[in-house]
Amino acid sequence: MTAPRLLHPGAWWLWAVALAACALRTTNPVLLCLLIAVAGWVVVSRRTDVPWSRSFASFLRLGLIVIVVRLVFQILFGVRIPGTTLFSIPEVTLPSWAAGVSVGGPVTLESLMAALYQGLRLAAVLACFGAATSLCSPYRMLRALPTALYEAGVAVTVAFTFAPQAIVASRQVREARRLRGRSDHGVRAWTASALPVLEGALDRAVALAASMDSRGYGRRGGASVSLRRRSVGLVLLGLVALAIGSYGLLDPGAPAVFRLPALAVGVIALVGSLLAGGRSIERTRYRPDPWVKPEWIVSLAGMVALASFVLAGKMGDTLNPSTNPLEIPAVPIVAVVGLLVATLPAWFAPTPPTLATVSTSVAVAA
Amino acid sequence: MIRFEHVTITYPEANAPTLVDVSFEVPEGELCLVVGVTGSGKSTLLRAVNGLVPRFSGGVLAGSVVIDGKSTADLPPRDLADVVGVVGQDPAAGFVTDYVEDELAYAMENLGVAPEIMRRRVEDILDLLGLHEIRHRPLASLSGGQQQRVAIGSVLTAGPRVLVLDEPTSALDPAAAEEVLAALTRLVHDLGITVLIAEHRLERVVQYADRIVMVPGDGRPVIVGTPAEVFGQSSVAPPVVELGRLAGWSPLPLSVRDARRLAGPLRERLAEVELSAFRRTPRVVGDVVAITDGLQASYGPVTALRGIELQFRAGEVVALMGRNGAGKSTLLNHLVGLREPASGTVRIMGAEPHRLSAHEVVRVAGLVPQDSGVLLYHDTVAAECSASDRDAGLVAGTTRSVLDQIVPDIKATAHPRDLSEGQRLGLALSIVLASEPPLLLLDEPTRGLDYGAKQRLVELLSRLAGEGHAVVIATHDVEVVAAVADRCVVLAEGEVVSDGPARDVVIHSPVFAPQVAKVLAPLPLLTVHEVELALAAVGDLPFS
Amino acid sequence: MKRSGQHRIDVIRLGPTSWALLIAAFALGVVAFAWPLFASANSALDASHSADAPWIFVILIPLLIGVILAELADGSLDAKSVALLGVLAASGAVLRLPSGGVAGFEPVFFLLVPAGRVFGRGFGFVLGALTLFVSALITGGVGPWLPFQMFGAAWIGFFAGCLPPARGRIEIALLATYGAVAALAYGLVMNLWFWPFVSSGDTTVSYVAGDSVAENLRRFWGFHITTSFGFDIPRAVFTALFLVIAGRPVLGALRRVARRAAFEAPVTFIPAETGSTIH
Amino acid sequence: MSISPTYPAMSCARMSRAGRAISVCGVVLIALTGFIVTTSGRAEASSCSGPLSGGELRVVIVVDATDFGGGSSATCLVVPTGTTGSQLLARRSAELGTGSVRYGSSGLLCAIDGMPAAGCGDHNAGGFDYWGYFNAPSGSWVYGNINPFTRRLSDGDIEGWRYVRGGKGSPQDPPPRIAPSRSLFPVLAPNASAVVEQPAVESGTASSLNSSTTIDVAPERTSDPLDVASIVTTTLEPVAVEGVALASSRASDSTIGRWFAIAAVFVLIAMMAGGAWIQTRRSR
Repeated sequence: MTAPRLLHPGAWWLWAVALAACALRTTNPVLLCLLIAVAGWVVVSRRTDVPWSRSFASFLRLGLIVIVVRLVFQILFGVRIPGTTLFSIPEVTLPSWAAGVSVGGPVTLESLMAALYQGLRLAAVLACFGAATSLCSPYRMLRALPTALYEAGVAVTVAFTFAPQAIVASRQVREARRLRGRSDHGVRAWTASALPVLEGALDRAVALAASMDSRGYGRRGGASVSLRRRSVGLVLLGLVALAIGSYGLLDPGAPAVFRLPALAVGVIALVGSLLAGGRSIERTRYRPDPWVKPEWIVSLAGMVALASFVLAGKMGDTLNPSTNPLEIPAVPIVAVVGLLVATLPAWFAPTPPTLATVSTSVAVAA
Repeated sequence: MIRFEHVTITYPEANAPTLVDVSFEVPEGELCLVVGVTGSGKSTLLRAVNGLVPRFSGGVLAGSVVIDGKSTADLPPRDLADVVGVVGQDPAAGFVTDYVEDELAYAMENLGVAPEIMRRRVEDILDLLGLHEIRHRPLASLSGGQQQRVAIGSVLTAGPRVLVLDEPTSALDPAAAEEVLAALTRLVHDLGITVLIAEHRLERVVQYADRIVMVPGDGRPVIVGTPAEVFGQSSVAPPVVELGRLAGWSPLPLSVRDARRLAGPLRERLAEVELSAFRRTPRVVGDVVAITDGLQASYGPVTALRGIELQFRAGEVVALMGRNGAGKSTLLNHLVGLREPASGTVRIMGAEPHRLSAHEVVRVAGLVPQDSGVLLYHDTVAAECSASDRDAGLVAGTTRSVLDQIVPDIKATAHPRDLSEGQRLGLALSIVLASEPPLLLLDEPTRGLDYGAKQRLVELLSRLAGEGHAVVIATHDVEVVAAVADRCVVLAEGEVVSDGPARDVVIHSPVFAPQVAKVLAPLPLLTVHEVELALAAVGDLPFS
Repeated sequence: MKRSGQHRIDVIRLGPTSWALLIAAFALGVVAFAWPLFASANSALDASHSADAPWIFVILIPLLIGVILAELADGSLDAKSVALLGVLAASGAVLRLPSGGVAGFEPVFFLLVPAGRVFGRGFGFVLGALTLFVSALITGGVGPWLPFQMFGAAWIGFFAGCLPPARGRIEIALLATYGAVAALAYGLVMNLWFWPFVSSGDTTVSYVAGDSVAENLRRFWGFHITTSFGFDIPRAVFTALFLVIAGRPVLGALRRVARRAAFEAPVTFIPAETGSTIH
Repeated sequence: MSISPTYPAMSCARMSRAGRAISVCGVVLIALTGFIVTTSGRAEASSCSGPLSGGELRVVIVVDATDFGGGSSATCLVVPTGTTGSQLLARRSAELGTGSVRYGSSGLLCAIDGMPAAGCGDHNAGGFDYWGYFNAPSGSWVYGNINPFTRRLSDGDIEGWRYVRGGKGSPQDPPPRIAPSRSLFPVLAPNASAVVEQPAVESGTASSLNSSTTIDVAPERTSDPLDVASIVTTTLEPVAVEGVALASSRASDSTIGRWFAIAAVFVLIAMMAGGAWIQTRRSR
């Protein structure tokens, strides 16, 4: 449909975060598996061919690890709730310096299932993050930063440019060790090579700074006092609100206003301060990423999925199937439909341009 | 356009000023060449143009630097960005972003140029510098010449009237250098931009220069004038100019073309004598030190070397020439055992270097890498020397004594990274030489060296060869090759395309021929020195 | 470098707003990390009620970091500091590549601690945050843990900048000790964050909302011992060892560049008339 | 070297394998669940007034949800020996067909008959709203300090659960309103041969219970006998039997439907995984 281009990273992140929120609302294994599949499907259909776009798979594996860890924990430290005992392991009580935790005992299927569900949920959330990272290029993310974070953004960009060169440099230095008749293997070589790399990096920094400065970096229109004051005010307001909000989170006695509403106010205030701070800097963007129909579709697809989960919860569908007694998880049809909507980006997001050159260059540099 | 008025610059922690009472003016639309020996303050002068000195380095600037009516005392560099553009020696070191287009737009983003204007200017610059095919490429994937052109473009987009370049071609091979210089001349002629450029390899740029600022260093006043005027009296000059001086031509020729026009009579006179007598006497070569047999090397998919068959004998100086990426460095790395041959063998004194322990390798082969700095990682010269003695298991002080022979008067307490290019090279070289390897390899040793330093290097290399070292230099510098090499091996795409006496290889190649050879062709003379000898024999030296 | 080492450079100066911000952020950070210890029964953070409450912090912390960065950057972050931040962050990230920060080997501190020491607390904070961010972007490891890692590292850099003045061996010893402590604390705190996620619900080492802090601490200690103590000890040792071995040269290098970049070198312009009389 | 050593980039083949791994683990998980449900689903009805076969106990369980707004009931059940308090509770709700018993993650009993729908031992009025557990070893309610998971029942036992509002979780909390009297057991059928075969101990306890019914019944506990009586009557076999039928039927139809739904979803997942795999193949 549209010409190959990179979708606005914000859209991808909205979509991914919405999916993550879905995952957090359920322990229903069926839904969670479907959710992971959906994320994977979209990633495979719309990712670029640059190194970081492979990270989804790694996140999946990380998810599996989390599940395993969770199960192992259950087996070792699980509280003994009645149920069908699968097997039981000898019970040991750790010494007091290790907090006298007792380990072992009978392991019931119910508890394992509960653990599995929780692990699966965490894995699904990780999958969402993985999807986001592999779908949008870090460079684009930096370009989308609010202007108030411009300096930090530039620093990160610089780091990005420099990192591959640092890798090359460290290899050269290790070779140089050999040229000087020292071993180029082992931790000592690594440590010794770190220093020259650092030296080079620092020299590089000075040169770079000169180049940036003489290309007009940090030339900012005088931030008008009122704007400055406004952003500071917003910051302080936001902090107070957050403080109240987090207190409300901790204490059930606190009135409901002191919970999410307070947090929301805080978040809005801080975001506002960032934007206000940004406006005081006169700087323009070269070919900024547009936010047009595909962006809307992608972000809305995520939102629809989230809404469907909320709705399913309201309709009393079993988003959290009982594990004690163990029952077959029902499949809330609404949620399933919502998740299917979340696959729309696989067709409606523009195909990314092939960046073979990028990956090769990075590979060469590395 | 550029006006220096009684400028005296003193760095903090420096006891003497680097530049003293410099006054000159460069009118709009000129290409002005800044020459001078290393450490004479060329860079300081260039960086003072947009106020990087002293604002960035700290220190005191007495006098005033006025660019297009704006004084650097009033405005910091960033506010002069749309007046002066500065390009450094290593383009990659100045890149902020990762893609060509972003890099070009960077300056304009900072200046807050309206998006549509930005877009148009980027397109213009892409065409002007011929970068449109690579506009979407990541900077890391570009060749040196392309990178340097992007660097130039990235300052041009801000629309400066003045362009300052500090040795823009010193890191490039001849072809890439030509790319960049061609682009520069186009800028001067088409856009009337004022260009201030420092360059060691005068032979590359002299013919384009309208004016020359000669910085003699150590406090002597700068000399400003047309090339002919300046080279009449300056010590540093390209071979063609020296030849002109020797033959007493006037006006002094600045390009091979001018020189050839004037060289007719000289050629006739030299044709009378048997020139072979005045050639550098070929060295007596000993037995084979290193031998490669069907050497193949590859980085992943790309084959870097294909079936190299070479021998290096004791007492000969071999020049490895060829484009960047022709496989020169790879060959050197294999000779010193940093890489294992994909197939074929490398043998030094009968041993395969990559099988030897680092400790043993340094005794048979020594390599001074392109960036000699990577060999140095202690914080004082003294520490480097003693460490090198320890590494190679030599008696303490060996390295230092070698160093004193190569570059005398280096402070033992100096930090290696604060040394000048030449001094650093000397230090690295002495560390490698300390354990007296029979095979000595140098990768681009003349990079960033001025004529004086190059001369010293040439002498050093010939002495080492005389002592029975087999010396291999990978270089683009034809003048150095002409001066020191016995044998010349030209690589292309990982294959040996020609291997023979340096004189023959060099003379018959349009690319590698030194200026003197070009001027005097078909006469087989390579250096001014040889011409001088020949003329002496003929008996009519103009100034004898 | 000795001489320039004498006076403390503060590349990023902290105004009153910055201080207010930092203090508030610290307080919020404590909540964000340690809520499982304080959360009372059926509060919004009680896992038996909702799973997404803890994730609120995954949104809050990055926002906080962003605001702090914006505030610290405002004005005092010139080209030199940014370039320095960039390359140092990159170097840190590259140092991190071999280990990826796992298996107790966290080389980020090697650079972070001396840098915070030399360039001041504000710089340390920003560097800490950026290094882990860059590392995550390079390795494609942007996960929910990232904001917390950034936050933790940022504070390590910050406090490194707050260490009392010292020279020579004492300074190295100081840094090494700090490095070890910081490494331990970092491990503990990251574990504290991870705690409710991995062991939520029905294990003897998972937090029980509303239980006494002491009880929860006991459980957490159990969790910590059994899970990651094996990593934290080596990490602390590594860090301390490295700082002892390479601390001096690293500090030297940083101070050299601090001198070369002339962060606080005096800049003087003398008008032309007097100019000629200088020499 | 790969640019991402922390999470080494996986080859596409392995990527798809990961995808398949997910669906597989999902299937396994579902299978397990199914196994459990089908095994635990069986519930045999047995008459409380009929003779006991060997290895069976006759017990009464009292559930008092009055404070929650529900009724209170006493149910007589015949269970296999070795049954624990919590299993009895589960069994009861299975037979009456009321909602399953809900336990908190910490093992705390949260809800009986779906009361309360949400929350578990929540704070209220300085105390807790929770289900108190009582036994009647000597004809009067004793606050159950014993763990219902571990307490094994013996014949003639009477178990009590009361929904306590703002309780302290201590023996001071009020017991169920229905007194643990012997009368809660239905009269035995005439041919009591089964009873004769019972071990002496059992009858002993029975008699002791009988003797002690009228004794300590605190005045306010005998909240109007009508109420008790009515409830007792409501909780005799017919209800129980009906409950069984109800429970079994519900189990059957829901399981089938759920299995179909799950199967459908996993077909979907499998399709996606397959599609992804093909796509990655093509991109190579």
